[in-house]
Amino acid sequence: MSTELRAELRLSNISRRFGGLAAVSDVSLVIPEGQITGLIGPNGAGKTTLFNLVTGTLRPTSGEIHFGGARIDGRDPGDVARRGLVRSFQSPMVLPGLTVAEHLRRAALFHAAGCPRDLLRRRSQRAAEAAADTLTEELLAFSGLGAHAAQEASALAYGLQKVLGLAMALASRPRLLLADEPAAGLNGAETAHMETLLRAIRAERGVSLVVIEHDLPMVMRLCERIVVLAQGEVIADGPPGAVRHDPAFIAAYLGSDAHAA
Amino acid sequence: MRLELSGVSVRYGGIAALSEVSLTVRSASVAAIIGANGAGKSTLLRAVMGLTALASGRILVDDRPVDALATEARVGLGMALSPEGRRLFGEMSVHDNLRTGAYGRRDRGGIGADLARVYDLFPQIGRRRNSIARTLSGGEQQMCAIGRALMARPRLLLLDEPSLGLAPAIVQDMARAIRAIAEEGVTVVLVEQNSRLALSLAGDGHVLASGRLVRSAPAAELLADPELHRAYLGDDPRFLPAEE
Amino acid sequence: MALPLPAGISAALAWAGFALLAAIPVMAGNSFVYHVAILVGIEGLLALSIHLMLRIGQLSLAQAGLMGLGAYASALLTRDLGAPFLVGLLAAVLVPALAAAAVGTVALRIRGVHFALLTFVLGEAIVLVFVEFVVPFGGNNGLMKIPAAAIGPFLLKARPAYYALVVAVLAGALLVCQRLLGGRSGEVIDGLLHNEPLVQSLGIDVLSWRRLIFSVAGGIAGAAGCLYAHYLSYISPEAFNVSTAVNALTMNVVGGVGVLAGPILGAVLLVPLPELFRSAVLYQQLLNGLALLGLMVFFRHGLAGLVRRRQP
Amino acid sequence: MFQQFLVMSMLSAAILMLVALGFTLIFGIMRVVNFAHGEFVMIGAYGIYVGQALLGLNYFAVLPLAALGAGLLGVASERAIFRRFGGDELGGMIVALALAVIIKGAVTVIFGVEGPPIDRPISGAIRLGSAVLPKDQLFAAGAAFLLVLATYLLLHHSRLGLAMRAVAQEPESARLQGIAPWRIYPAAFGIGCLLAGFAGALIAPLYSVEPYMGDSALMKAFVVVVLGGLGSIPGAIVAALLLGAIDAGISLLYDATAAALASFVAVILLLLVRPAGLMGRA
Amino acid sequence: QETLKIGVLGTLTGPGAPWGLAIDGGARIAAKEVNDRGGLKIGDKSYAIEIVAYDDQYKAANAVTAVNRLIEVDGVRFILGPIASASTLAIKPLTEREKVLLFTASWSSAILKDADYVYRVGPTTQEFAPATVAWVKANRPQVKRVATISANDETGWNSQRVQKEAYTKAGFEIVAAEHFERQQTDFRPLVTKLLAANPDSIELDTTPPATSGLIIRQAREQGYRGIFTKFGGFDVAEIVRTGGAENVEGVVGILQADPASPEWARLKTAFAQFHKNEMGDYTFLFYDAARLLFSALEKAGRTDADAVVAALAAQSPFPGTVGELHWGGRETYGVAHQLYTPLFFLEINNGTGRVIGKAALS
Ligand SMILES: Nc1ncnc2c1ncn2[C@@H]1O[C@H](COP(=O)(O)OP(=O)(O)OP(=O)(O)O)[C@@H](O)[C@H]1O
Ligand SMILES: Nc1ncnc2c1ncn2[C@@H]1O[C@H](COP(=O)(O)OP(=O)(O)OP(=O)(O)O)[C@@H](O)[C@H]1O
Ligand SMILES: [Mg+2]
Ligand SMILES: [Mg+2]
Repeated sequence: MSTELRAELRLSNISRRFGGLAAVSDVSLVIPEGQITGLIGPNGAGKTTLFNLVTGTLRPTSGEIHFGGARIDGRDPGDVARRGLVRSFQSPMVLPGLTVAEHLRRAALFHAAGCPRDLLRRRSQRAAEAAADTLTEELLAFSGLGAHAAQEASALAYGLQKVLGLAMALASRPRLLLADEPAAGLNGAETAHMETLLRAIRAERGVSLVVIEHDLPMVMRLCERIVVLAQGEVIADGPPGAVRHDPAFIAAYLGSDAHAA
Repeated sequence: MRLELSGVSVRYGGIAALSEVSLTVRSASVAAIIGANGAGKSTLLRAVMGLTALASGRILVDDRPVDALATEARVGLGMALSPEGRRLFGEMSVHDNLRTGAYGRRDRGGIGADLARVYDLFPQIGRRRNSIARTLSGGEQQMCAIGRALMARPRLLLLDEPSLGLAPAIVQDMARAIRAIAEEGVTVVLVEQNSRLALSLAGDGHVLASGRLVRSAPAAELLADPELHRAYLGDDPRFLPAEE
Repeated sequence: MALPLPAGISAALAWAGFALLAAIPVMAGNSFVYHVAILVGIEGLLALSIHLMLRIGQLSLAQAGLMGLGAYASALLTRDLGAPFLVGLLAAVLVPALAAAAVGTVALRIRGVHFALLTFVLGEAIVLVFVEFVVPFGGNNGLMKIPAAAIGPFLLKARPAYYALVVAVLAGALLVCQRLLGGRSGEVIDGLLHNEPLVQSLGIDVLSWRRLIFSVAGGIAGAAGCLYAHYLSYISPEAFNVSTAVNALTMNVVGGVGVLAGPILGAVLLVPLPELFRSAVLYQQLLNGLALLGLMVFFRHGLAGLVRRRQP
Repeated sequence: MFQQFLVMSMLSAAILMLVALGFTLIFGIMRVVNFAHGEFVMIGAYGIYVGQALLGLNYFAVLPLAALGAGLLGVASERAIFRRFGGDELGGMIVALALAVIIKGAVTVIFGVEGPPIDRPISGAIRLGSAVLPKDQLFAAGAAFLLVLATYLLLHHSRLGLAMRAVAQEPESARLQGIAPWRIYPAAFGIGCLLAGFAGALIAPLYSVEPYMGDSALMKAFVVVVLGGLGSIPGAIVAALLLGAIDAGISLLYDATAAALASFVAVILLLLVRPAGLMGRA
Repeated sequence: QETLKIGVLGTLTGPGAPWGLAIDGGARIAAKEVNDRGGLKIGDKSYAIEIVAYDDQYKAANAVTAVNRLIEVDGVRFILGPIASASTLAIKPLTEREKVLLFTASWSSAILKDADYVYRVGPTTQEFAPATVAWVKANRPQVKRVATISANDETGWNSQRVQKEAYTKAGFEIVAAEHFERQQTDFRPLVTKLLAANPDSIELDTTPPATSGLIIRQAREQGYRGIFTKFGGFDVAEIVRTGGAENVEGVVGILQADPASPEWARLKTAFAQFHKNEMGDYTFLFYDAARLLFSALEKAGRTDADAVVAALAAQSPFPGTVGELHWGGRETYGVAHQLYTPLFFLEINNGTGRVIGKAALS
């Protein structure tokens, strides 16, 4: 198998219905390795649903999803994550009572504890723990959370919790990272930091990214390619420069006001 | 409705979330409260509604101290909060969520008209009025939460990050709605990360940093102060340039 | 309601309760005290199996039914097929563990109160199977003449000997739980309890882990069933109905939820409690209820909660 | 023959619904698994005895009073006990269990272990084709249906109902809408117990009144609630009818144990497919 | 004077409580009589009798704990009760090993198997079925088709089998045989099924009295006009309470004594000193069992188990309260530990029971 395929995500005719509502309909996409792809669209367009489908949290009503050449739809979310397809959450998620460093260490270790039987290989477990410690240090430095390493994560400011969410996702050694509104609720400075971090994730850690975001300027700056979803369908797909002037995008996303303005 | 905080402090355990904050929001005006993450903005709104106890200080509404009143009773006075994190009634329909917003009202006709107004403002949730709130998308939930606060027909409306997770077009709609509400004589307190948006809507702006009030000034003045942005907020060019 | 009690203290407390249980009858030397202590041990095991499930946030009311599976498995093997006691014990652990693993594959996808309800019905259904299928379970009559426990040439018929067996099994179960709840697996289990979507997104196969816990809990319940069967030498279905599981849950809550010591302390307290009121025949029920209510109201976080409160 | 007990099972399903409804209401709003629910049924039934035998009142006059008694006791126990266990489902459950034991114990101490005699206000039967419908059973079923309907209207078409559902889901948000949880909880608990009391008072002349009658009432209601979906009134209605039919059908073909086993298996299978029950929400 | 503790073990709370209180009441009445006349003379010592009563809550494990406490803590060597079969079966290994004498009324046939120290103080279907079926044949000639209904438990299955055998042997046709669950209150499906078989008589067997009343009423409501017999545990007041006087008119059952007799009135007064509930006929069984035990103790002159066993065997026939009692059952159970007592046939008329016949069992 060719190396380009390793982290390629391929959606073929994916649909998901909730009762009468088609949240995602007939989406076919190929996300090649090495890119930062933006996923945008109006509220309720089906963006988060698409993430849920890809990570196994939801099952598609129809269609197939392949990652790295293997079919992954219908698989357990833990399994999908161990294959290198990891997400961050729209609202920050933390474990009570644990410090930032502990969160990262656990995330690193969970990677090798997917199934209980994984723990039976004692030898490799030692190695895993050592590797986890190294990775934790590395990620603390990389994400800029070093100063907060010993702080309890639940008491962290919102912006830092979002950073921690991305760092945890990185600790489970993803090949493709799905980030759901990483900059929502962040102020200008924090948004800028987040943008830098996302770039570094791709550049320094070689992880491809799909980013859902309503902060258009950031998306336009960050992404090489933008996919626009509206009412569950892909209505535009291309480099930012092209999408920005796509009438379908302007109508669906910016609304009639955009024309007026 | 006039809101006044004098020397308000709030502590979470040992941590001071608000220290000695004093500010006044004039009746029928829009006030923006801005500040970095963790500055204490949400805490301030919660304190005003009585959801968080004060360590010291007083809160007055139309010159009447409300500290002794329970949250429910403050709602009865005409105060409403659209809280951080939406806090919808997840298992209830969108329609019933909005109806709970009007729990304190008895004017059936008025409630009906206001429901129509909310659906008109956010057609997205109008289409899904019989859906269970939990199944809405992030942005749709945000619309529902704002709509619910509007349904109370409050005289003092507190909004905690209303633009969070909304697509730009909806943000514009919402901004227009806030302006319209203020013109009807409702006092609005707006907490926003998106400080440009907030200041563009507000008469006065108040800047919080680490639980302290560092600056109160007319919004236009704050908007024009680049130093302020660098020191407390960071630059925030959030919209597409209009000419594009 | 998990208590922020350090794991070390929690385990120490559990072993202290265990030591108390182990020591009292030996000191009292009274045969009745041995009897009650044996029951404490057996019901403590059942409580422990419920505790384990609570640690992943799943209340299982089927544990008494699983205990019944263990009891019937061991009783039938030793009585009708002449298997030695240890084989019976092994089967009593394996049968419910495997049953739990099988059922768990589907059932454990269900979360929260729905799981509690499902296991409630499941527990009742297991008991009804014992009632309905007279061959081999004996129907409502139950099974009589279950052979006494024996290990090799040693017959454990005398109370102290049987008690030693119960203590040994309980110690084993405690060790298993401690191992499981500590270290790496403990971290996973903790994550499952507090933020499942998060640990799942980090690569944990949630279902496998839940299944492991459910199986181990089932095995522990089964061991309790085996000890029960060979102690009384008679079993009947109603001993394993959901009210038995609810009793064991009560032990957890009274002892303290979220700490290993909880179920043990709860059993040590609640199993002998009715003896206080046994003589007040007509009022015993009322007094038992009031005592339980009093315990709940005054020890809001269970007995283990007392230790926590003393710490600053 | 089949017709006969299909009709019959529907009539008993009505009572079952009423018990299940109170139970599901209390759980839905308070998150309390009310193990004492059956005891409130029993209190309603004993209320009939007290009213008839000790106060010399007419059955139809005692009926609402007995139910009210159970309801008020519900309000009192919410204030005295359950309030302390808000947000602690396990604690609330165990406390309810303790309350059940206490009520049973107290009733035994006061009234003795044997049930009291109840005068039957209605006698006779109506023939409907091949089916025979006793009038007392018809009255009880009719009253139960009306109560179920009234509760449904209360919950879904009244301000109180809206407030109850809101408090159940997000107490803090409810306060932000001006709803005081501390007034809603006792109301909810009281209404749940009132319904239980009604059920008890309605079945008192049909079946026998005993201190332990609550146990099987609770067990059945529980299965109905599980099958129908926690907190769902339509679910409870459909499930009660369905279980009644399964029960009647299998009892006819095999026996009562097989019927119970079959209904349990049906519930398990359904739950595996739809964890939230027939009409509940996951 | 020393104290001799006699244990009572029965279901004293919960649905089976009336049975347990019958044991307790009977034992206490007999004990009080002995104490009032100056105590029990065993050898050269005189003993005051003390009754120690514990509840088994109808659960086997509880019975075992209670028996343990009776034996270990209270030093009891003689126990009256229990009635629940599961309880008796669960405690039997222990009482046999400890040589503690058990006077039970459990119906399970396994109770007396291989039992050196267990006695059954009342007749079961096994003992009285020939007599009751013969009575039906002689007094209700219109009955040809019989339906039976019993609880789905050890007692129910066992006694139904015996009833069916006895009826069939006497030339009746068994047209339906059903079981119900103990907690059941709605018997309409069951009744419909029974009526479909078109029986002349419905045998209620060991169905608890309150349940019997419900079944009778529900059957009458569905138009059943035939006969009801209830051979096994009868309680007129309970049946009338739950069945309604008009529905239970004519129901025939068996009792251990005649409710209209002076003996009944005497025991009833005595029973009321101890318990609030209405006395049932089982009180006679345990009252006589206690008297039998006391008498055997005096005869033996020792409290040693084997001596008392021998003395008990010698007490046959024994003058019971309403007639002669004697031991039997060696052919069926292997030991002669089954007590045969006189049997009274009652018919319910206008809400009260009236004796219409008597049988001596052998
Ligand atoms: N479990 C569900 N049941 C029913 N409808 C659902 C469910 N989940 C999502 N939906 C609906 O599907 C549509 C797509 O939702 P989704 O969350 O994917 O939107 P989104 O693009 O992420 O929007 P936002 O930008 O507001 O977060 C919405 O209309 C939503 O209400
Ligand atoms: N329940 C709590 N317990 C402890 N600390 C808290 C709690 N809630 C808030 N804090 C802390 O109080 C401070 C102020 O929090 P607050 O939520 O008011 O900030 P904010 O300005 O609204 O920030 P954001 O923009 O992230 O919403 C923060 O440091 C936060 O960590
Ligand atoms: Mg989304
Ligand atoms: Mg905030």
